[in-house]
Amino acid sequence: MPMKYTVVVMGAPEGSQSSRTALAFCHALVDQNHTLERIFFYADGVHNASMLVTPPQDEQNLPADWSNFIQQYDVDAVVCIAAALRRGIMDTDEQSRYQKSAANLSAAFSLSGLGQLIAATASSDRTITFGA
Amino acid sequence: MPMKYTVVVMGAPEGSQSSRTALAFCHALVDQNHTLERIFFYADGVHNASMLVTPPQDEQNLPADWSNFIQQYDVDAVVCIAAALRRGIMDTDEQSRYQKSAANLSAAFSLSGLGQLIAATASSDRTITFGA
Amino acid sequence: MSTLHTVNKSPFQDNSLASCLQLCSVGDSVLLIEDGAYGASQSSPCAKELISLLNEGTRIYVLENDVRARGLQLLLDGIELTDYQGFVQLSSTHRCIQSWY
Amino acid sequence: MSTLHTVNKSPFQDNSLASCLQLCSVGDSVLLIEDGAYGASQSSPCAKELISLLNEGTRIYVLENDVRARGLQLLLDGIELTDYQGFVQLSSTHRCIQSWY
Amino acid sequence: MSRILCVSRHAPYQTSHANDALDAVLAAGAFDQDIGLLLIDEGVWQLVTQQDAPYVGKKDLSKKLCALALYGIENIFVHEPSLQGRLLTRDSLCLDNVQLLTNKETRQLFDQYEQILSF
Amino acid sequence: MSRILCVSRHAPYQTSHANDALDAVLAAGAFDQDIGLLLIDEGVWQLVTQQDAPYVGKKDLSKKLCALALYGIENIFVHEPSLQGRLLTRDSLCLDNVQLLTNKETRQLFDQYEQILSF
Repeated sequence: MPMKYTVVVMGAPEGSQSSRTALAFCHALVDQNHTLERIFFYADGVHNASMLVTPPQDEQNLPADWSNFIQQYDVDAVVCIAAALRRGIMDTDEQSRYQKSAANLSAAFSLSGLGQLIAATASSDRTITFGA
Repeated sequence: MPMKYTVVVMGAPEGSQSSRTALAFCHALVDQNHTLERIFFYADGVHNASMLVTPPQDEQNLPADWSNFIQQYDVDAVVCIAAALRRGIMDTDEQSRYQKSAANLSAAFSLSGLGQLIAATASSDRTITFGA
Repeated sequence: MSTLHTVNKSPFQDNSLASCLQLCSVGDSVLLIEDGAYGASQSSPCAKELISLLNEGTRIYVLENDVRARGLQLLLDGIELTDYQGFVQLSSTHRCIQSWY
Repeated sequence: MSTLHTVNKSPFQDNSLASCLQLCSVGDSVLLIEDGAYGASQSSPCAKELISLLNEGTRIYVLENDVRARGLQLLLDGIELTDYQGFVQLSSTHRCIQSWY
Repeated sequence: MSRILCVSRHAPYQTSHANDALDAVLAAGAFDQDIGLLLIDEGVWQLVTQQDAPYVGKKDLSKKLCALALYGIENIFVHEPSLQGRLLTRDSLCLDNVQLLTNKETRQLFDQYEQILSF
Repeated sequence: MSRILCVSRHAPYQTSHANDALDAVLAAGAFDQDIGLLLIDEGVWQLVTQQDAPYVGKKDLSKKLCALALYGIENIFVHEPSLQGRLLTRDSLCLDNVQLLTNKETRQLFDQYEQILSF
């Protein structure tokens, strides 16, 4: 029976394996026709939304793979705005607000508050946290 | 007796306490007239060099504090270039090289290779790692 | 209904698996992932507790990708290998998922 | 000459302190920092090993900032409080610094 | 059956996990969601009185914990064996409206919630 | 007295510590620095044969470990009690030119180096 899932990603693309596990899990979710209500990037997970991550060419580019997955399956991918700002991830709106010289949020992701995590969890059948 | 120190910072400003401990240690080092041969930012420590980190206004801004410390005491602050690129930290040179839309390395820091860690350690009296 | 417990830390280094096993109810399942896979080794510091739960009928799984990546050979008898598809199935057949990390 | 060992993980969760104490030589010192400060508590899982090393003359320190931040009250007898200035002095009076994390 | 249980297993200042968990609980409260908080393992250190986080350049987490009641969050559970292993007693905690749970009661708690957020 | 000892205490794939340590050792080798590598605690998992890291989307760390000899890095030490606790034997390691050390020998090793890089 297809179910609605909320997936919480807490690990950075580098320095923890958990973002990679989360992405593999999400691929298997859609393979089995489950629905992704939302992917919520929290804590160090916000680094998956950086457009500047540049691993060596012969290695997996996890932020690029997340972006492709999100766009291919039209998933709602929300990055916790408070966690992101603390870690140097921002979009052009926040760039203007804080008068910074650059923005680095990939287009596949949007910044929003923790309410988006709670709302997704409340309307999902399953919630799973990928901790780091 | 004043000594030459190499300090290795492995923790991000958010999500670990170790960058904070490292900075307090460096302040105490200069208080006691020791010399900082080099501070080397490695692993998640590279995030201390992000100019986009924006914590809430009533909280400590650790990357800003690092920048101030480095400039005030004219310390050589090197960010491991391979670790930085994997984590989405780059200067304008790397931005051009990889055709990215932004750069986010603070001016107080420079990107370089692991040789800078080895050379500093080899010519220091003490090396200390702040792990995360 | 029951809970799926995932553990991603090695019990040689971290207490997550020990805590998890202590709070695993009858009918719950445990899935070892990432460095948690070391917990499935015959040398596991939690071997006794794992064997005891297996004997009570608790299903203990380990993610095959993590076992193969790490070259782990000797796993405790009764621990089942699964893949990411199996991980999703486990998550759908248990009501809650508690991640120990 | 000797080694200064720093430990920044809680022994209630992580094996770093246990490993460190096992490899601490006579003349070495141990400094507990960050969550390592919990290891100085009277309830420390490594209390026995710490007391034994203290009795052999090993100096065990804990960073006072970390103790106060965490509200730790009951520390093991013989463990000495120090501050960041003391941390620097310890690093200069020992030849090597090994960080357990 | 209640909706969301937040499980918080980490000490307050080394990582952001403890603070992240409290922020999630507060957000649930603000959305009038039925949420419970379980403090277990290193998470029980969050309850210690007389924390003074400015000593490590941070804000006191125990204050945020005490603010939960103001936001109508009343289901705060503490794993009693985790307290006992750390020689912490109910009297030494910064909150008194907590429910101490045995291992058995903690297992039952997991069965009373529909979703878990793990920290 | 030798100059730099790199202490590597973490398993290969969950974090970047193990890889970061090897890169530092290789850099020291490239600069003709006298460097030793000590694998201890979870770090001994790096030596397991038949690792197949592409299963988790990574490159095999054991190959990098085997490359150390090519770069003239010969002082590779392994804490034997860490091996024994994991039921690993010398025969089951992907490197054979390692020196197994007891606790006592490991303590002595720390005294033989001037600087430590800790991972």
